[in-house]
Amino acid sequence: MEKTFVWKVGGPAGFGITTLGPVFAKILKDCGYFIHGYLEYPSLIRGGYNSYQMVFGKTPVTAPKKRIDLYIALDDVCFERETFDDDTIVIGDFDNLKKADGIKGVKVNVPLKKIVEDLNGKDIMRNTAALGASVAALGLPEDVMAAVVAASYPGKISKPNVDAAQAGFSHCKPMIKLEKTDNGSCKKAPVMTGNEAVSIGAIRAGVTFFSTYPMTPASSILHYLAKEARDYHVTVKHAEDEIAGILMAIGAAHAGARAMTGTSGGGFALMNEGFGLAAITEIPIVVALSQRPGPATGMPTWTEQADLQYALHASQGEFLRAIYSPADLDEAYKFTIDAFNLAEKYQIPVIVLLDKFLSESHFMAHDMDTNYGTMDRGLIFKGNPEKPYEHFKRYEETENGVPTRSIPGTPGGLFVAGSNEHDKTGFVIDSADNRVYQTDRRFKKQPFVAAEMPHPYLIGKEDAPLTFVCFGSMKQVLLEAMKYDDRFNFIYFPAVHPLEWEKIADLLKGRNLVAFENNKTAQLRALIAENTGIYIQKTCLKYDGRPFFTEEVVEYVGEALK
Amino acid sequence: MEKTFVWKVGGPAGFGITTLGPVFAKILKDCGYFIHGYLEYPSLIRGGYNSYQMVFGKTPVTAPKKRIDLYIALDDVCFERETFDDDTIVIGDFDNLKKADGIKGVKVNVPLKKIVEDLNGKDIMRNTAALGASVAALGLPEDVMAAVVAASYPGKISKPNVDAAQAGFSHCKPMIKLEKTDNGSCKKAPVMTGNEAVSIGAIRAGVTFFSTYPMTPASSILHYLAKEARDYHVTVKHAEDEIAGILMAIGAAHAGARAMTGTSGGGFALMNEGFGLAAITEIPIVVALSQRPGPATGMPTWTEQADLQYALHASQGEFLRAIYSPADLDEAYKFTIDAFNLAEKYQIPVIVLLDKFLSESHFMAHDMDTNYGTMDRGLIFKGNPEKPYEHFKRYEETENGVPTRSIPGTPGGLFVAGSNEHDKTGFVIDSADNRVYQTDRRFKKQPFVAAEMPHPYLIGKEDAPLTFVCFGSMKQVLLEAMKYDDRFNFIYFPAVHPLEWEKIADLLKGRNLVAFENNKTAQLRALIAENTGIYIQKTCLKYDGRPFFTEEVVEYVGEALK
Amino acid sequence: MKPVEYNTGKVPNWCPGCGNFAIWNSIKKALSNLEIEPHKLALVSGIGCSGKMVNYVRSYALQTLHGRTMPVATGIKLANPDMTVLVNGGDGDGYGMGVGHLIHAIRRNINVTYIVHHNKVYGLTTGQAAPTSPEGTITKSTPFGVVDATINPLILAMAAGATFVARGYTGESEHLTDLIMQGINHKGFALIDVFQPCVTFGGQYKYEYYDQRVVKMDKMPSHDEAVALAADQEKLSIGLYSQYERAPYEARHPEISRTVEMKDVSKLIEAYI
Amino acid sequence: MKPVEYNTGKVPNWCPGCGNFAIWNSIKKALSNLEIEPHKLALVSGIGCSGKMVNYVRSYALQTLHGRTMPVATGIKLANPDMTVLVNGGDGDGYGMGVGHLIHAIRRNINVTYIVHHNKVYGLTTGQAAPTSPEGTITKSTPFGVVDATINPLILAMAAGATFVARGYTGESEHLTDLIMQGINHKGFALIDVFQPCVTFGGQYKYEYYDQRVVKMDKMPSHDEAVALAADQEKLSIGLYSQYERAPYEARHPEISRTVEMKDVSKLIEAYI
Ligand SMILES: Cc1ncc(C[n+]2csc(CCOP(=O)(O)OP(=O)(O)O)c2C)c(N)n1
Ligand SMILES: Cc1ncc(C[n+]2csc(CCOP(=O)(O)OP(=O)(O)O)c2C)c(N)n1
Ligand code: SF4
Ligand code: SF4
Ligand SMILES: [Mg+2]
Ligand SMILES: [Mg+2]
Repeated sequence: MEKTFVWKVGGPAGFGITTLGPVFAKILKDCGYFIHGYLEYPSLIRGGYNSYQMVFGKTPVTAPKKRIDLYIALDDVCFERETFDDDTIVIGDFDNLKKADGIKGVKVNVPLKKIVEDLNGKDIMRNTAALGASVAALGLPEDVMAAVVAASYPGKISKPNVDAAQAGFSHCKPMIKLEKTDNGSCKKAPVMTGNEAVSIGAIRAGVTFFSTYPMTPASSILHYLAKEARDYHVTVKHAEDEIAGILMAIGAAHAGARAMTGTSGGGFALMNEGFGLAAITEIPIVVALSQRPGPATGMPTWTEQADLQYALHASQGEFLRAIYSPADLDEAYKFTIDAFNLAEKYQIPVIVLLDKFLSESHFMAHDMDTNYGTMDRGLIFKGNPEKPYEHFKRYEETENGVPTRSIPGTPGGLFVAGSNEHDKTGFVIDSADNRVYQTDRRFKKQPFVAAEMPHPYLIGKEDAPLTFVCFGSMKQVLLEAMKYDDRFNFIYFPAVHPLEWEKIADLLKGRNLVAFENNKTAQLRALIAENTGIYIQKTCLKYDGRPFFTEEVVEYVGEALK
Repeated sequence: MEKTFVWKVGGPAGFGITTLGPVFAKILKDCGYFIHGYLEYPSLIRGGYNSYQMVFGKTPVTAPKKRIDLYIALDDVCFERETFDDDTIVIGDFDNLKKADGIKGVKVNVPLKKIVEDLNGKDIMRNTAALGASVAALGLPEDVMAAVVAASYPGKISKPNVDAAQAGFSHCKPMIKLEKTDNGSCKKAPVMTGNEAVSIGAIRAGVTFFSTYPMTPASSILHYLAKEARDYHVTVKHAEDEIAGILMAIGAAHAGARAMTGTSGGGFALMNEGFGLAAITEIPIVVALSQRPGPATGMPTWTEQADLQYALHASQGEFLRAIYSPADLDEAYKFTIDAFNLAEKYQIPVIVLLDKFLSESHFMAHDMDTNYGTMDRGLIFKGNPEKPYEHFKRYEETENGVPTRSIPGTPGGLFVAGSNEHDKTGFVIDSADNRVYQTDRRFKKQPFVAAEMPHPYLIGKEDAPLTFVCFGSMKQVLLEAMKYDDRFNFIYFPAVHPLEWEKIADLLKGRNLVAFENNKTAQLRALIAENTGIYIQKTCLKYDGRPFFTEEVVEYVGEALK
Repeated sequence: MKPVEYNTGKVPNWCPGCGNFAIWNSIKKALSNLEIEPHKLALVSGIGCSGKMVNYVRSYALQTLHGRTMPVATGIKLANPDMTVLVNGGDGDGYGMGVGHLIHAIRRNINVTYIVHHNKVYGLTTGQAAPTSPEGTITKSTPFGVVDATINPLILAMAAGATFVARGYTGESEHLTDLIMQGINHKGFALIDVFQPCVTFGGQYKYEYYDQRVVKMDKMPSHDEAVALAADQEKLSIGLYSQYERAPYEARHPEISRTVEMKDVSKLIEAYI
Repeated sequence: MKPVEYNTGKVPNWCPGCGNFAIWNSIKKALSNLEIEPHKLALVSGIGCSGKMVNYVRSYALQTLHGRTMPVATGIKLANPDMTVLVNGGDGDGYGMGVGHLIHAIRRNINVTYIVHHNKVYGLTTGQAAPTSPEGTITKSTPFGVVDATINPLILAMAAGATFVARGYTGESEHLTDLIMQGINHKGFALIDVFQPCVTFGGQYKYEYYDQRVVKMDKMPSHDEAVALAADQEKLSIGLYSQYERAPYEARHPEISRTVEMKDVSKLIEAYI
């Protein structure tokens, strides 16, 4: 069992907790460690309690832990929220902290306030000073830290932050002997959030239109694409609501754009009707749907995997959609690229299902191939300049149920993109025959799409006595846990719909299955039962707004195999 | 096998097709026949092709048929849309019809145009004249007809219509010998649509607030309640959209009203977010959801049962809802009453799932007991006048997971109805413990609700070689078909969620099951598999916008048991 | 192209005498006069009798959802500014469910022409009250009379800053044709509210009603006059109420590109290394 | 009851210096002055920093969804007209997503007081553009500057026929208290747009900005003056812009009843026999 190390910083919102994560990540990376950064914060701007946990080690780390090795307490609120072991190192400005009496752990007093005052710096710089102290405590090199901090803060605030970090560093001695590492691959591995990977995937895929309304934990996709809009030619609109968000994207896709939207459950609710419009008009769109705990506003800044069934069934009537459920950066990036091709090739709405844990945590990417993917826009009518004003059978099957698209502006490709049931040219019609033709045609795509989706597969030893079944980000948690107890394996669903269920049934059979989901009602289990008749009896579920922590999995396995 | 008779009238919208149905129904009823009236119309106001089919017989009739015994052709469009048998009686003004050549059937020429002209009547009265002729052809008594027509048209238009009917009557001889009946119970049985039964149920249950936005096929609930608003003290609002429709109802319910909304799929899509708000705030509401074919606008005036899974999973996050799926008037009426009590007793949103076939067809009620139901508003805080300004633990369990409601205005019952996850008083909180407490508490209601839902049951001979499984209005179709071939039985789901699935599994086991649904993807089958692991292999599905016709069922059974 | 050549071959199924026929004809004439080729025309509609227009005008048509024309039209225009975007919708659609989108479309000055079929009722769903139905109007959804104040779309649009606000009448079809042409030529958002008698459910608001009250304005009024004229319920002035210049939406999006291609993301990824 | 007694015991988690504190205090003072008992007060909010108000004012509170305060408030008031209904929401919430509901609430003249926290930004979601953000404003969602025209809520509300339109400023808290009292006393819909500096994301729109520009009106201006004053971006006039009488919504619904009981439906059924 390999040792991973847990560093954590906590304090009120506004204390610069969130920004510290990526800086420390870079230091660790440059020192050759693998990292995973997990952030907790409430839905408020100042105050409350934010925390950032960094797990790192000599091999890939992918999930948060409960136990903390080193903790930075920036405020008294920390002691209300956290508990420590006897040997947790607790760095804090204990002269200025009032509630630290009686806490467990090894206190390391660093005069953060004074350091910053001495530097004539802003209060917030206490975070960098504390970071410096923690770097020293971990015995990591000061020069790497200084270089990273210098590069992380732009312009005028660069130097003061370096000074603060170094002052912090000088106040602490090495207290932990980390295993040395010289893994150069870490240095070269990007560290980012799932949303950043999705955004970069979208740009790679040539997205030209993105419209939505901000909603945690999906907002950062909007922010990212908005920022890159001019350099990468993406028209990015912050619309008046999510209804408009998806409908602008549909209008744009109709007119030839590669279009996408992204939201969380509440926004998706508002998008439902438009989602069905995309389906019946066969206008391809990609929807990034990042889950957070509901119902309604729920817990806006926390995580859950409770919108699987909603994604599967949203919008009235019956139609084909595809749903990817990536677990990590590489998949978030690649599946987003694939989603665009799939949407256009089959002319269906495609969901990339995320959750706050994947969307906003920091992970390391190991396979974000910049060359990944080739453009496939599917069947597109070339036009008939001889008869430019003719109608076109936009809704007649060409192959596999898929018709040929005609992009507005194309001579001779006129049609009606009708939200009513329509004939082959798109004109409204109520006849029974046509209804059956069009419905069957639209569903005929299903097995072809299923064949293109990433297939569920087994991870771990084939003959383990316990098999978890999971989708999405929970793969990361199980991978981490497996380092500590490999008496389980798991079946991972990188996509949830449509799938080749006959094959999946074989994969599931004869195992001691446990539905492992970050929700209460075991929604993947329901999907599996619905499609295979295999009803998984055991569950390991968590629905308190947090992802599973590694220890919880290990504990479950221990209990189960006792 | 008992003979039922099929009368049908067709013509363009605006020819008074729809109004003829209830008039003819009343004549039949008064003559002692059981009736069922089925209407088809496109989404337009004038023109196109509307038809109304009346099936009647000496025992209850509940579903439409393909084969027509007597047809009234009001326009040439009829011959494009209908086909007849050699012995179908076709009544028409053949001197003024141009496309009737070569049609099959026994033509009966009735000079409708002339009759109306002679009476100086309006064109539309040709419908009543034709009705009169058909009544004569069926050998039904003129006096009953005259009395019913007289009573059906108010004031000034009463007499001219009676004249037209009688003139039509005089132009036709009895051509069919109907079996005599003297069933007095028919005379006393109300004939109405499913929506009317739901509306009356809502009034019976004491609904005080109804808000929505019109959408076929749910609009007539709005119209009905609006009309009765003053007599029965229902505040009825046609809101600006369905979002406002459900939210006004939620606001009203919060403030103490018995509140309801009603819509079809597209409107329900817009209501999704509000639906979740009702769930997390535990504000009780009833939603009548009448299905029509989707996706998007789909086929607005046709029928389908394709929103079952949507109703089950709508809105982000996980929460308990209850869904009734009535099949007939009696159930539509009673389940609506029950829905209000259930919603208030358990403080959950409750759906009454309908479809166009049930919502807009005419059926006969046999058990609409005016005394049905007693008021149960569940746990309501009585108030604490001593400490009127105190907060109240609105979200603390009292029993079975259910907390005690406190109606605004009640002294000492202050709380926050929060769309965020909240503590016992309703204040926003993100803690893991509280989240688990509240989620578990809300779900704890589930088995208690399940125990109150009407349970699926078997209809027909216990040992039939074929067992259909259906929900909602399809029960009516199977009941009708059973008259012609009783080699099948069926399991009917009067409600779909939550249910006591262990018991249902036993009901299903060891039968030759066929999922019988008015949709393409067999959504009830999925629900059953998900909850029991029993995957029904065979399906009998229809998704062309029409309900099953009796003959189609008989044919399926014949084939299946060959 | 002659107006008749813009027919799709589908016969409109509006009620005989419905004002929508006149709008249809005016649209076709305007297109013909402006020589807009059908494949350069993006026709967008809502749901309602009005929304059926998509079936009857030769074009690239898109029938959206009830109340949702504006965002779809915005997406089309931003994705391909070369298309002429013409929107048809009902007064229920646009001023009821859709009024929020309308306000935002106006704020954006999206370069589309929006014809609202103002018939004071929901036609297609058989006659419920619209936001344009005067107080007291008895309909299926308001059997005791409308109690909400009537919306005044022109005043609202002007207040929201619309760069082109006009009113037409189906009884004045040449005038209407002209308005539509002006709307299409306008660089920015053009709202054309058209009195369109619903002969079936429109109650008293038939041709006779309007014929007695409608007057053509001979020139564009000042802002204050425009508001007063728009408020007048007896003299119903038709014509252009307000127009001014402001860069259309697409001109404020230099990032718009019609080339869809795989992009090199190496720099973006590198930024995280 | 003293203002402080309206506290719930929860400490507001707004940023130190946030304008919301002043609104909170003014609300409590207004309630205290008007002697509104907490259990007779229905507090409704949207989602946003503004929407957190429900946690801090002793009342029957309901926190709705983002953008959806108006229909919920309508339902509450119609179901129990005895409640005083006070709504808090953000400018994103109310003028962006919710602007359609706002227009319809105005048409209805629902008898609620609506305080919009006008901070020119989305506070809670960390600073995207609001419809009140001036053109050119650089935010996370508009890194190249806002290109949509800024909404003018006062002008829009007056155009839509609002019976009470006012503007307040958190830097003038007594004045604001007074406006809120007037709003509550007004029989009908009262819109109070309040300049509320967001000290964290509000850019230049901080107290200094407003302090330099805000002036109190000494009397209610004429309609034309009101529009001109509302349009002025330099002199920011606070006070009552417009008020007139019109029956509040609940008064136009004689069917309202607070008795929930089983009804005798025999007549209704008989009609179908
Ligand atoms: C979300 C949604 N709600 C309701 C409907 C039903 N519906 C279709 S058209 C319409 C009203 C039409 O009125 P208007 O917009 O004025 O158009 P008109 O028919 O008068 O031209 C309604 C309520 C719908 N299609 N979608
Ligand atoms: C349907 C939906 N979309 C998005 C969000 C996320 N969200 C919550 S508050 C908010 C904006 C808040 O801005 P504003 O209304 O101006 O309130 P402020 O925080 O500035 O007071 C957003 C986008 C949501 N809760 N619901
Ligand atoms: S119902 Fe009215 S608007 Fe619709 S087609 Fe008929 S006349 Fe025209
Ligand atoms: S973010 Fe702005 S509006 Fe929100 S609490 Fe902070 S200062 Fe106030
Ligand atoms: Mg209309
Ligand atoms: Mg704001």
